[in-house]
Amino acid sequence: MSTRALIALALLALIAGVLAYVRPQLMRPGELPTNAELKIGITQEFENLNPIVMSMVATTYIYRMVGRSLIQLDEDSQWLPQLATQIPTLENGLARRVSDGEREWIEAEWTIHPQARWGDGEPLTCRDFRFSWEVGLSPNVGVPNIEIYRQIRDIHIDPDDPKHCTFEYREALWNFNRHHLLYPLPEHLERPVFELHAEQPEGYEQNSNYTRDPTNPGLYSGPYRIVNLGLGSHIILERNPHFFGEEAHIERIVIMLIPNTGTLEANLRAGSIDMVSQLGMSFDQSLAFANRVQAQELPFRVNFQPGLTYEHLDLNLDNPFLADIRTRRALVYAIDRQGLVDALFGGLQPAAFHNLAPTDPWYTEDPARIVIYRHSRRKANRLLDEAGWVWRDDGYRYNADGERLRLRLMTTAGNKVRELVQIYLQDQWRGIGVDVRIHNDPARVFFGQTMRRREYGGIAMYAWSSSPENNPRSMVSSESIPGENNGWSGQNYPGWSNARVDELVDELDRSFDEKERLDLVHEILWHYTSEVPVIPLYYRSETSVTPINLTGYRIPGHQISAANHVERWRLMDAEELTRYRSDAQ
Amino acid sequence: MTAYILRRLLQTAVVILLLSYFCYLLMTLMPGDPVDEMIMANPEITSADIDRLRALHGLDQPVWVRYWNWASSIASGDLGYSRTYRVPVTDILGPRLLNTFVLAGAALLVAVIVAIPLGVWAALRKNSTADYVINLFAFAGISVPSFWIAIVLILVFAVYIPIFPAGGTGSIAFDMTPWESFVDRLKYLVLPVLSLSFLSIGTYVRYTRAAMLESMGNDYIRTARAKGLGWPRIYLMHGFRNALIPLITVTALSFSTLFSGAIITETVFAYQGVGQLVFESIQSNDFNVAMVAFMISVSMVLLMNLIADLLYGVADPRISYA
Amino acid sequence: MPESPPQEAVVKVENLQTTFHTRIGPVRAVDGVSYAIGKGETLGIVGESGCGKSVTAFSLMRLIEPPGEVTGGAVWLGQENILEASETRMRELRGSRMAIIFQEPMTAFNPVLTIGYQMDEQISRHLGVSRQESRERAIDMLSLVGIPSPRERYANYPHQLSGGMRQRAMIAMALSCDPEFLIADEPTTALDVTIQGQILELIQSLQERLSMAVQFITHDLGVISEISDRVLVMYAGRTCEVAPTEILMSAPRHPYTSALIRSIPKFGQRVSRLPAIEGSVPSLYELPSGCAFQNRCPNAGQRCRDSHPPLTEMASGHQVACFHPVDR
Amino acid sequence: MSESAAVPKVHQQAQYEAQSMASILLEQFLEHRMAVIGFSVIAIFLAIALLAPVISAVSGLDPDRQNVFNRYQPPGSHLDLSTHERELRVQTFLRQSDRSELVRFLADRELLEFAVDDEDLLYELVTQHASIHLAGMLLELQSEAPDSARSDLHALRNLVAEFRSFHLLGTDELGRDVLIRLVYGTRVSVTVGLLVAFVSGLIGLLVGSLAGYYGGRTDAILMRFTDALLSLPILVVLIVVSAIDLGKVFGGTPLAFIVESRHESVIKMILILCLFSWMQAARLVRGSILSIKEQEFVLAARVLGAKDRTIIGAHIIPNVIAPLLVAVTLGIGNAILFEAALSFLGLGIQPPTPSWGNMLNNAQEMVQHAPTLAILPGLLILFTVISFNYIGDGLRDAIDPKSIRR
Amino acid sequence: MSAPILAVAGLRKHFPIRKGLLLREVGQVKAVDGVSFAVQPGETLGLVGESGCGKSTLGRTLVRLYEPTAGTIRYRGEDFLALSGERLRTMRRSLQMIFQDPFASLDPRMTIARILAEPFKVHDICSPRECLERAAALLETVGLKAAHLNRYPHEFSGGQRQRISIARAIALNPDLVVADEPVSALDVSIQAQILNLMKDLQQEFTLTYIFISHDLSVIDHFCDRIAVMYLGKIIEMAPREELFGNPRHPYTQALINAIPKVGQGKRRMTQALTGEVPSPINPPSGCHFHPRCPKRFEGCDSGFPSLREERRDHFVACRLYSDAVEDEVILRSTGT
Repeated sequence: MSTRALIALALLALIAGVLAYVRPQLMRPGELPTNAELKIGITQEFENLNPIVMSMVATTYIYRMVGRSLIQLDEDSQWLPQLATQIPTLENGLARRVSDGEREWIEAEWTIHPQARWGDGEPLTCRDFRFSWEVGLSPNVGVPNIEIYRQIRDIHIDPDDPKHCTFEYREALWNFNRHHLLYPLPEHLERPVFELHAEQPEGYEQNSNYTRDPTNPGLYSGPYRIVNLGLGSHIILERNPHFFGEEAHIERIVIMLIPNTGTLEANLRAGSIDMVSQLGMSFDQSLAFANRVQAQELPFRVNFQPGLTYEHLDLNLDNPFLADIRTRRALVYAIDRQGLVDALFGGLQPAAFHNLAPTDPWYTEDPARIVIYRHSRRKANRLLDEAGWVWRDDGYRYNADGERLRLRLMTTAGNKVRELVQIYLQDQWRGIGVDVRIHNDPARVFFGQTMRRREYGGIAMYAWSSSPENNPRSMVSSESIPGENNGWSGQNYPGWSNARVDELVDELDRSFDEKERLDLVHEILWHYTSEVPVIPLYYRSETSVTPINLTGYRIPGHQISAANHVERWRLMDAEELTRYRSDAQ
Repeated sequence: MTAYILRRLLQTAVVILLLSYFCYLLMTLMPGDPVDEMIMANPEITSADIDRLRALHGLDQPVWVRYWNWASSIASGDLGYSRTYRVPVTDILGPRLLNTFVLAGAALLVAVIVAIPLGVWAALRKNSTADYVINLFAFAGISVPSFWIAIVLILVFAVYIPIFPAGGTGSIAFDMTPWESFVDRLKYLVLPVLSLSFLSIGTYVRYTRAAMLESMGNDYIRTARAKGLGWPRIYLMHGFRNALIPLITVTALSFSTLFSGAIITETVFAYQGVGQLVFESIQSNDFNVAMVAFMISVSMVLLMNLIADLLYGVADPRISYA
Repeated sequence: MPESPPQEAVVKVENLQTTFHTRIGPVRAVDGVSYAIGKGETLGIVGESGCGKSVTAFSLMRLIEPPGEVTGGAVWLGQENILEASETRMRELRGSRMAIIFQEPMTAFNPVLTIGYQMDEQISRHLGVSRQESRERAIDMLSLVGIPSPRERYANYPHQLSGGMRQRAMIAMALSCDPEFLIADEPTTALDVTIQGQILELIQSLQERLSMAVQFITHDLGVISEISDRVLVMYAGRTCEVAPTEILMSAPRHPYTSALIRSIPKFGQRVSRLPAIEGSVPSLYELPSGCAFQNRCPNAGQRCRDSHPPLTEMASGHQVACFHPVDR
Repeated sequence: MSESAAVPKVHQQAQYEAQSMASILLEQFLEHRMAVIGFSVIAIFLAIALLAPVISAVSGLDPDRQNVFNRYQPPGSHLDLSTHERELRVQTFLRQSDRSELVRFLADRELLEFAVDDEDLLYELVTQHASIHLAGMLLELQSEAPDSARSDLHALRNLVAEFRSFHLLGTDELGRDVLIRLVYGTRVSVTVGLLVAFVSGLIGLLVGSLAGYYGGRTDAILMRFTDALLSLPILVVLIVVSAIDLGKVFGGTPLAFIVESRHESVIKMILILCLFSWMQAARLVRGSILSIKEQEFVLAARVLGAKDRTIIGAHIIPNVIAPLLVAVTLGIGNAILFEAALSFLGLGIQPPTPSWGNMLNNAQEMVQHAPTLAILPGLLILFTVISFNYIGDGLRDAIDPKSIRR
Repeated sequence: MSAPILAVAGLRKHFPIRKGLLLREVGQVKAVDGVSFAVQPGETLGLVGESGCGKSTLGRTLVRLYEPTAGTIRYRGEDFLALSGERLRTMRRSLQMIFQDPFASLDPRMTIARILAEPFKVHDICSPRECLERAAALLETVGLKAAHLNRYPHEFSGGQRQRISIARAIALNPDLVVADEPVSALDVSIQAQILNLMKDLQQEFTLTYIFISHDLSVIDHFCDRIAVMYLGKIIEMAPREELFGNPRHPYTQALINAIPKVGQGKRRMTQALTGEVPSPINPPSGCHFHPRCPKRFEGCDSGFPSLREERRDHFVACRLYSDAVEDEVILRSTGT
């Protein structure tokens, strides 16, 4: 081998020179993966798997394989119970509105699956949920989103049956039962730790069994449990014998962190990983890889699924140029969104009209309910002409004061897709005489400072990802404009203020009628699309690469990842695959 | 000698202390903080949550207070807690440090083994074709962007001629014998080591050649010849023995370069080392990890400087550390 | 004590030519030098810098390195023409039958090896003795050259010795294998005058004891007149004059030698003005045709410009290369 | 007594031609074959960089022009311009002068019956047809066109002829021409290299001369500081520093224009690299000053009564400049490498400004699909840096005092 | 007795040896350690001694290249050490120095014209054009051609460079020139040229020389009065004939004895001095010379003998002649 390596090294320069004209040799991974083991590559870092403090996307992806939450969303965006036996609603009578005359709230009865157990065989009960709720509310624990716990005022456990309890909520909201992010913590393992370190900031996180003893089977309630955890490197999962649901087909899952997408792909082709999760290849890469899979009949399937992540441009309404609605509309008209997604994404990421995803039950494309801007440079030019922007010979527009129509376009530095889109947009707007300057901040600066303090001046591009049927309050309400008065909270970064919309979001929360909610949402959408505080661009698609013989796999397209159904994944053997393929034809 | 080492260690400690404050300051000058990571991951986080988390992590304090807290906890042996991985820094750093040492050590070894004979050869055959070729090779070594050579190596040896893995630290498997896992690790090391040692090879070849030329031009070489000694003895005991002195310094001092190189190499090859960790932790504002890794690397460099000086004294009897 | 020409020459140089191939063209650094040195005799070679006296010495040891090259002549060491000897043979001769002492004892020793080590490698190479024996011999040699506490000095590095001691050690090393022929290349130039006296005395006494042939190179006429039996004067790569020391010093025949002797201040002989030689030594790159000294010579005539004056015997053992020798 | 009698005449030394220092250096530099080759390479690259707009104008290629439907095309592709780009050109074409005759003529030919209004005629025409066909169509119309529209038609045909472009090195992730981007990248990368090396040379000169000439405490403080900076892993520091927002540093100061400039990231890159690359030069300068300060010619000047200022200016600086020049030359290569590394990590020059480093940024993940994108910029970096290094080597040989004395 | 042009009394130059973290002074190199003498206008004082005896340091201290640690230097009766700024610069014009190394003493990056014009420029004496003319004249004074003006130092031989150095030194019409081994780096045939040139210039411009050399023959030829130095101190000083005809100090005697003499034929070197010059950091107690002295006796190892006038104008510091031990007595100026 080393001789070969030496000879190869000597030929390096030569090879490098002619590489461009050499058609890369096809590299076939040895054999199809089997149910014995599946190796998944991800590019994003993960932290330890304590569900209550985890905040990284990759961690939630992995956690879905080893832990369960109270309820879940299936691939068709239907809410289903997961650890619970049933979702309590007002209709089925398990939940009721309660009032003491002053305030109104909801009480709901939850029953935990009778077979639900921790990985060490200990039964999983309401006590575990009550414990996690306690921990979540602790001031010394760095829970990312405390609202999950704060909305519950108390949990009353049935003294006779610890699997049965009543959640007492603080308010009467129609979506009280959306507990897909409420995870249990194993009280029998974690309570001693918590009690020992409750007084010390971050004491619980630092000493939790998830940190100190992450391979303890009792920490996990999902179809798999962790047998080996190398932070920043890999994680090895094995079937959990105590899992209460259907038994998983694949015996062992290895998740490897390969932070570099190029290396990830090389590893996939070299066969050292079998599959790339959604948190893997860049979209561009997936697209190129899909072409290659087709051309060379590689034993992979490249999956594309439009998701909830909505890429858009925020227009800073404090900018004097953008305060003029004609300018904003001109900017929308000038963008060929369909052209953009066709050109850059092979049409696999759908163009967006507004903030709701097509998978959202509230989604609409009805021109009567929203304002749709079809690409027209002429309309855009006309609007700018009207707004008093005149062409000059340098190819840009100027106003009466001689100011050039110059806007700063910001996004997160290092995000290649966004940078591509940015350049595309810059070019499109140049066509209507707008001088767009690109200025990118690293993500943490962009979100932590630039957006939060609304320092972006002109246009900002980023994405929102929200669960279905989510009240858009934090994006559209005038109370959500970040500022001194509200402690820089809220995500209404454009600074859009519309009194009617403010009313509508309040009504939306209080409405327990599905039909009425739909109307309210569509009215918000109408204002939103008509006044253009935000230019929708496209919905991000999630992509993954799976081995051709993997069945039972589907990207759900919402924030509960494909890993939620990991127990259904199955790797067909060669014979079955042939049969399956002929069936498909 | 002992007094000298003690004095140097003391000086080094002072420098490390000052540098640590400088680095801490630099880190905090970077906009954003660890909580911003959470904000990015979770768009529904509220401002109240952010402030709560900031206070929890002590991020609302002035820089020097935070530095003081950090420094005193470091002094008490607690290296802190990684906010990215949510584990103690030692847990995440330990194995990575080992990986980087393996990588850098192997690269250094390869570089020395390859470069020194080449440099000596070039010096002894000055202005010959071999000298030109070796020189060109050395210049290429110091001129090539390390990430690019890494990409090309991947392209050639992992894609076109797939004999080495494209990246990673080792295969994840249970059923390997120690020998198999050793070979496996070795396979994963080949490309990163090649790309990392390339630069060092260039540097060392140049220095070896220059040092050897200088040494061979000295009067004592003539003396050695006049004594009737054979060529091997003249080259090795007289020529190379003296060329070694500057080389030792260069090698020890190249540690800093090697560390910087490791960041790129580890990033491109997804090699789980400190370099990559430093890059990631800076990117994700994981101050504790970044600072500790940073301080380790600075201390390593300073320590290597000290070792270089001491070795210098060993190699050159004219130096005394009174 | 009148000197007679050596009966049996230890070393005999015939028409030695050494050329340096430079960018500008070949340069004759030594051009047709011939002499012989007998057992126990000291031949002084004197000349100004660049006259080729050191190159002669290195040519004899075959230490000339490219771009230099010995291009002609013969050097007989005993019955052997060492210019035709193989490199392997040369390595056997160097350090054992012929040895050299350099001008600057600091740089001539390898600074990172002990004095003892450097002596040992020579002794064991040539005498093929055990470590212990070579060590004993080295220490003996050190004490022979008058180094106090030689056992300690043996383990010292060169920088730990003073200049004079280093030169003594250098001599000890050169003589460690009983050479029959010793070249001393300006061995005292870098030393203070009182130390110079010590070293000269040492060389003299050792030569008497070991009855070597010594070729002593210097630019200092005082030193040469005190140490050598015969003197050879070189100018621009050629021999001007060879004569027994006293004759040369008192009755030089070559105008250059004569002017050179007159131009140096002599202790105790006061003159108000020194009769200087005008001009400077011509560069070897642009030697005039004919006698190299013609431009500075008061006697020069047309013949001097046309051809090289041959070395002719004026009296017994007194040879001069001049068409117009100084009359005495 | 008369001089002529008393002073011996020195013979004219005919062998030395009067030669200026510069020509001696040049002569010695020219002997270094690789340095001369390196110099030629750099000269060509500089010429290319300077002539980039000309190359762009002649070839009709534009580093920012996209053709998003033709991304990642292999080298040697002939491509049609993007619709958008064609529209832009027609728009310009229409704005140049009154083209109504032409538009009316085309409408009469019923080529464009579906268009909404006259101006859209042309947009539709040029975007609906492949440019090769279009040129043919327009040629056929040439004979039928009325005089009033003929010249416009001709101009339109010329315009259409340019719609087809040739991409010698293929296209990148936005369908931009790789060749012209490399050309413009040369501009950026070489500018960064030259400026950084020059400025850090100046800083090094300043710090080094202060430390070297005044010595004592000044020297101790400055050199400890320099050494401390040298012991930092430079790439890590650069990564940290490049995250700092210039807008916050310069906001409200007279330097704010930097942030506003199109080339903010380039300027930032230069500033950052300058801040952390002067140390070697400073040490070098200090070292040479320490040795020059004790040289007898400086002592002689002091004995003559020269002031510090004169000594520094007339003796020390000129003698330091030569080795510094070598260091600066070698520094250019280093600066280019650092720029490339940072841009490669996405922290350097921001798109759309092309630099060799950021062209490689995207290339790595596409290395298997479009290897030229990864290979070419790297090769250019290699060639440039190696050339600068060889030039430095040649300069070092040339100014070596040993060789000056012959 | 005319007034001395230069009078030096108790001059010391100690170089501190610094070590450690805080660069504390741990010792001193006593390069010049209490030297007193006077120079009469027009005479040539020779300073002779072996390497490390402090003669070069003394020379450099005399022109204030080094600031002395203690002592006084009076130039034409004026306290030279008290001067500073513009007055010092003006005074420097009459006190010049010639250096040993003809290769290092000329800036390799300057043409001869610039080198020779520098003195005039420094003192702003004349217009650039006139500077050039003066430089040309200087060049001819030292026997070179004006045509050499636009060449660089590396184009000249050692002797020619030393001529240029001398030209620069006399450019400002100095009264006193300190020549630090001006001929020791030169070939024997060139030495005579330079020595003759210096003699001629001395007559022409009535220069006073302090001539530093290790070569007794050159000193003997060139100097009127000679001071012998050993480890930072003058141990004997006398007019030439007196010193060489009747050396008193054992060291001087040994030095003279060690000189190789031309034309005396091969002889056995005997009576060479044993041992070597000790380190000036830690000089031997008492008379620094006593460990090597053939005539030492008890008592030589305590107290340095003071320099006393043993005969007329003949000063010796040796216990053989007087028991007086050195204290801080400043010697009266001496003269011919």
